[in-house]
Amino acid sequence: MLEVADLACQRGDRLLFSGLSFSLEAGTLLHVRGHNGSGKTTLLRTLCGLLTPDAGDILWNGEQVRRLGEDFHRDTLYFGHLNGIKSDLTAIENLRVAAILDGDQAPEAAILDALEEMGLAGFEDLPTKVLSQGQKKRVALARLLLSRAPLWILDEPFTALDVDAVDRLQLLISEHVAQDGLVILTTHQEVPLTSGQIRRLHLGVPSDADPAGAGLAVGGQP
Amino acid sequence: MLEVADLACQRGDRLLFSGLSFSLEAGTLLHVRGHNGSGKTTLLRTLCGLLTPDAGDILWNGEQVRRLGEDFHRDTLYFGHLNGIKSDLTAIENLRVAAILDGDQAPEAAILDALEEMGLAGFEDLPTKVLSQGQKKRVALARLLLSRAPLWILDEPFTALDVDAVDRLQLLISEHVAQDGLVILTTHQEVPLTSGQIRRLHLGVPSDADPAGAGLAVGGQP
Amino acid sequence: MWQVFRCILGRDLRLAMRRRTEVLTTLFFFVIVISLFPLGVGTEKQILRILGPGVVWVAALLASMLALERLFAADHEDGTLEQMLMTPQPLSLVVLAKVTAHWLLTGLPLVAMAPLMGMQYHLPDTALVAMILALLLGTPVLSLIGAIGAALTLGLRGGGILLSLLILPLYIPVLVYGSRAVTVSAIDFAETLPYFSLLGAFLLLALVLSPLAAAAALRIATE
Amino acid sequence: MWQVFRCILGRDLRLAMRRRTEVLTTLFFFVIVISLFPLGVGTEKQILRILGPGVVWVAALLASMLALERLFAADHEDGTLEQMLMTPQPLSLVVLAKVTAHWLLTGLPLVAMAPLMGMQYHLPDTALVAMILALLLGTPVLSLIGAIGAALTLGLRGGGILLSLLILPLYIPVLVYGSRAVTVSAIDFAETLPYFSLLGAFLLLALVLSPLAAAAALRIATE
Amino acid sequence: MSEFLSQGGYGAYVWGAYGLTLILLLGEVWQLRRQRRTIFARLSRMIRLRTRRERGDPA
Amino acid sequence: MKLFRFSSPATFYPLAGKLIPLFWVLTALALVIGLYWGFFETPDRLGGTNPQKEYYRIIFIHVPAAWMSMWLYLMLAVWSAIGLVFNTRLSFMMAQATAPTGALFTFVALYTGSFWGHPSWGTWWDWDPRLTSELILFFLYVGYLALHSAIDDPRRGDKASALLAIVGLVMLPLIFWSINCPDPNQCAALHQRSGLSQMEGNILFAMLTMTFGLWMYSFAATLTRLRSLILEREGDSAWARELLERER
Ligand code: HEM
Ligand SMILES: Nc1ncnc2c1ncn2[C@@H]1O[C@H](COP(=O)(O)OP(=O)(O)OP(=O)(O)O)[C@@H](O)[C@H]1O
Ligand SMILES: Nc1ncnc2c1ncn2[C@@H]1O[C@H](COP(=O)(O)OP(=O)(O)OP(=O)(O)O)[C@@H](O)[C@H]1O
Ligand SMILES: [Mg+2]
Ligand SMILES: [Mg+2]
Repeated sequence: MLEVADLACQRGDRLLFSGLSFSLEAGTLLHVRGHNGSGKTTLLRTLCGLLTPDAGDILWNGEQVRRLGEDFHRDTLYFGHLNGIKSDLTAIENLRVAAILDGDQAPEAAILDALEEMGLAGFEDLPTKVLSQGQKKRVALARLLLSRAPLWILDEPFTALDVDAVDRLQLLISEHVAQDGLVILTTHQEVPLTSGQIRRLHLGVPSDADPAGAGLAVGGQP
Repeated sequence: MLEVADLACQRGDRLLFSGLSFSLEAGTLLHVRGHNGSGKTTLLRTLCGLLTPDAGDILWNGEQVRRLGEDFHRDTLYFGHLNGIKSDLTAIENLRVAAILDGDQAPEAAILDALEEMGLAGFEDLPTKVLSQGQKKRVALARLLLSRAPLWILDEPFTALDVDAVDRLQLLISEHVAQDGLVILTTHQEVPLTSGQIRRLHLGVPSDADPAGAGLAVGGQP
Repeated sequence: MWQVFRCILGRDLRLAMRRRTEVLTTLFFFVIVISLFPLGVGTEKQILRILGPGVVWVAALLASMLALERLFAADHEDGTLEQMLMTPQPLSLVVLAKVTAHWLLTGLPLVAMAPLMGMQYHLPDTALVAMILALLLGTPVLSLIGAIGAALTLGLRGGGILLSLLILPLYIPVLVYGSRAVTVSAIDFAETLPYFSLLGAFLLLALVLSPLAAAAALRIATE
Repeated sequence: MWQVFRCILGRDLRLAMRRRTEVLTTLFFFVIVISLFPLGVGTEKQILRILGPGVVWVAALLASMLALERLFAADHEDGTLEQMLMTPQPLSLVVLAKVTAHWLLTGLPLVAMAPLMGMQYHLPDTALVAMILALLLGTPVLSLIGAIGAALTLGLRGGGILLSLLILPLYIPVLVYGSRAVTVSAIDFAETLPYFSLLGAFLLLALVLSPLAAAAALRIATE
Repeated sequence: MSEFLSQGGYGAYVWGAYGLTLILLLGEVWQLRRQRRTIFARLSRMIRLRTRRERGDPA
Repeated sequence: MKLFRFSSPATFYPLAGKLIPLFWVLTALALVIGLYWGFFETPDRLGGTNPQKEYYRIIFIHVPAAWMSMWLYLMLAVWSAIGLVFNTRLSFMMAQATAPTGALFTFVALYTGSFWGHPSWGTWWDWDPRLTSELILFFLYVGYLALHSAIDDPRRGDKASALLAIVGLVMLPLIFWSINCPDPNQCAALHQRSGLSQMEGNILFAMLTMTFGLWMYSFAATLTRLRSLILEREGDSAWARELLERER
């Protein structure tokens, strides 16, 4: 259960959004939209606790995220603009390090399964620098299969992926939502769900409709 | 008159294109297309002489570009992924330096006119770092107005520009073509011309149609 | 906790092995700086013997500082640092593991090379032993203090030289006691004890405080 | 041609004025390195006097080298370097102008500071004069040679320390004659003439050759 | 024999110099062989992957 | 025309493969003869102005290694220059293959010299001009290797380090001279080199044989490395794939 109350963020000397409030129950997907530079990444990083908001509170299961600290991190999986994999390590090594740091006991077999699931069979023990952009992204996304965090925060997870991988990822996301997970993502495309609800958040000043700067709309299943 | 014969380029250990041949007369626009990483930027930089091709010749008015050296640079204007403006200098200072280096005698008045034409009146003497992304791009594009080079090589000139600026730039390009100029550009959108001819070059392996890897199609006026 | 420490340590060591040049470059920088001095100062044995300890220490300072520039930079650039910030592990533990790896890769080789360098300066054998001991205690302190600076200057333009401005003054106590220990040892080895205990105390203090400070600096730098 | 030279020189000077920290940082690095030595070596007048010329020169070497890291880097990052490659001007002229600006901003202040530093080492007045002259002839050579290294390491990871590995050995002739001139001058100023003429010859040679080499290196680096 | 080995009391120097040189040269030869083998392994792996992809295997 | 044919990796690869065994044989022969001669056909003591005991036998490895180190740097720079001028891939690879062996010999010269210096001069190291210049040469080799491996794009790495090698070659005389003659007021008196002419015939023969052996070793090692480099770079080309299929 994530609650956001009266959040405001400023980068440089621009106020990106203010007075942003919403609360998300388990089994929800929040789709954050907005034009380039509207503050999507800023919002997601703030929710993660990587940025300090200029005003407002973020509560996870009723407690301040800042106060929870590492306990909140145990419940979250963040996937940013950068893949967060070392190009000199192999896919297996990358995932093993990530799993240990996340406090998961990911055995070798689970890692291999996850990589195969992401269509990377045969590439497991190559240094990731020889992989193509999309394959690198898949390695990073394999973490979604290994993690048991209920809250996923994904910043443009579909870029650089081909159609096949996009489908697989959408399936993953909707399964997570169906299992009472919580997903917050930014993307410029639609995300179909099989169960659970989608909510939409539009950042920035959309042409005329919403002069307040940030609007929140709730949609049902697609 | 630009002639390209049997050009091949390799980056890292990937052959991006090979056997590429075409010739462009004055008053032509060459529109280079292709998916991400297909080698558009590589082609444009090779045509500029910034990259050495692995095979093939590039001739400008019948002479090897390599041999022409600085004389070829006098006839070309290259506009790359990066704006090429210093963020600590003002728009005027940036353009003045560019003009002197290009060997043009651009007087102050011409620079001011060009900036006004690009919709930057009032921003001329601010350091460009305080300008927005699109405004920075406009400063860089103001060079098109000041230069007298017949060959323009533009790498994704429309990104980060708003509708207004896109229109202005399209007008500029078609005027240049109409005055017997030569334009080579990459962009993901269509470019309408008022006169002259458009040719299209598709890099990369397009689904099934053109297994050779690079196809050249000639189109008339739109 | 121990598993996490070992995991990051192993990761950084493995990465360094796959990219050996960076490690070797630091070592050679150390060697080159040390070899430059006799060319500038002259090659008289008597003078070189006096210079030796100071030069080796200043070179160690500069080498460790320049290498520190890359301590967090690579992880910052490819996003793994961000991921580490998001793991349920105490950040100072992560920092400590990374600093340990860094010291094993740049500090320890310096310690191993130092006697060779001392030979170039005709230092007596007792001084070489003292040099090894002093460097063994002192270089971890350099890495630990430097980590704070490296975190603070993360991602800044001209980071390298800015880092040196921040960090070199903080290195002074280590430099003073480290080189004094070597100088004194040439006369009477027993006299060096106080210097070593001081260096040891610095090390303990730095081990406790600097991971905390560096972790805080990292959080600021990634905002 | 002269207009182009002046234009780039003016541009770089103006940029530096708008971003003063980078220039000041280099100066402070020079001062800090010089001040570290007495701490490491001890403060006996006699010894410091012998050390002085060498230390000042080595510090100048290191400072100029670290500052060189940024010589082309800023222009490379924002695309202006690419634009310069595409202008109908000889690239070596552009390089020469940029190196001149760089020297005016980092070399010349070092020359101005050097007497102050020399005083810390109790150098006699004749030696201070010789130091100024030697640095005046020598530091441009450092900037010119360093420009080649800066161009070669453009955009590489860990560029700073790699640059030093490549460039420091090439600085040796300047270091040897520069510091020897100062040492000799303390005994007999008249004896220094051959040193200065050698430094002058290096300067001429570097002025002719290094812009060409650096230009070639830049073309390679931007491929 | 032992006289030959002792080299007039300077055996440590002489054999130290020749010994390490021998080790270094042999080390280079070993490194060359290993480099060659890893390159062969990588190339044949690439060929395997490519033929598999050409045959259209999904994995 | 023939020269151009062999400057193509595809033709050079098998040619080198045939030559390498020959070089290995020559290496072994020369080293065995040289060492036998050096240890059994030479006097135990040297008298004269510079008396030496058995440790002088280090000369048979020291001097050849020092010569090879300089010779290989010259080769490195020449291959680099050819590469930059004619833009031939093979010469860049040749330069790259030469560098590690050259660095190795430089290290051997330094190391064996040090082992000679301790009994002879009473010190492992001194700032003697010859020693110092050899050390600087080592730094130049290391700089070349470091720059090459720091650049991910192999072709940029080739060109950049080739340029560095040439700049190094231009600077080397200046560096050596400045170290040899730090005091231009009395330069003439400083430099003296005990000539080979005074050396006894047997010693000279052993030394020259060893030099020949190390030379052949350099050929064998660099060509082997060159073949690996060719495969690594051109492994994707048709001829290399064909060759691999055949060798498998
Ligand atoms: C440029 C590289 C070098 C060359 C060409 C070179 C050449 C020679 C030659 C030809 C000799 C024969 C003895 C003679 O004729 O005097 C010799 C002797 C010697 N070299 Fe080197 N050498 C080089 C570097 C070094 C280095 C780096 C060291 C020490 C680390 C060293 C230490 C010695 C010693 C100790 C002797 C015996 C000299 C004596 O006591 O007579 N050399 N070297
Ligand atoms: N570190 C920073 N300092 C100052 N301003 C910043 C910083 N980071 C981002 N900004 C500014 O904040 C604004 C929002 O950036 P943000 O990355 O959140 O946008 P976004 O919505 O994710 O855009 P995109 O669709 O391009 O990813 C932008 O105008 C950007 O220039
Ligand atoms: N310096 C380099 N070294 C190695 N490979 C490179 C280098 N620069 C580019 N490449 C590779 O060359 C390919 C083509 O790159 P290029 O920038 O020409 O693509 P592009 O068509 O312009 O793509 P985009 O639409 O993203 O701009 C890419 O696969 C890229 O990874
Ligand atoms: Mg974003
Ligand atoms: Mg592109």
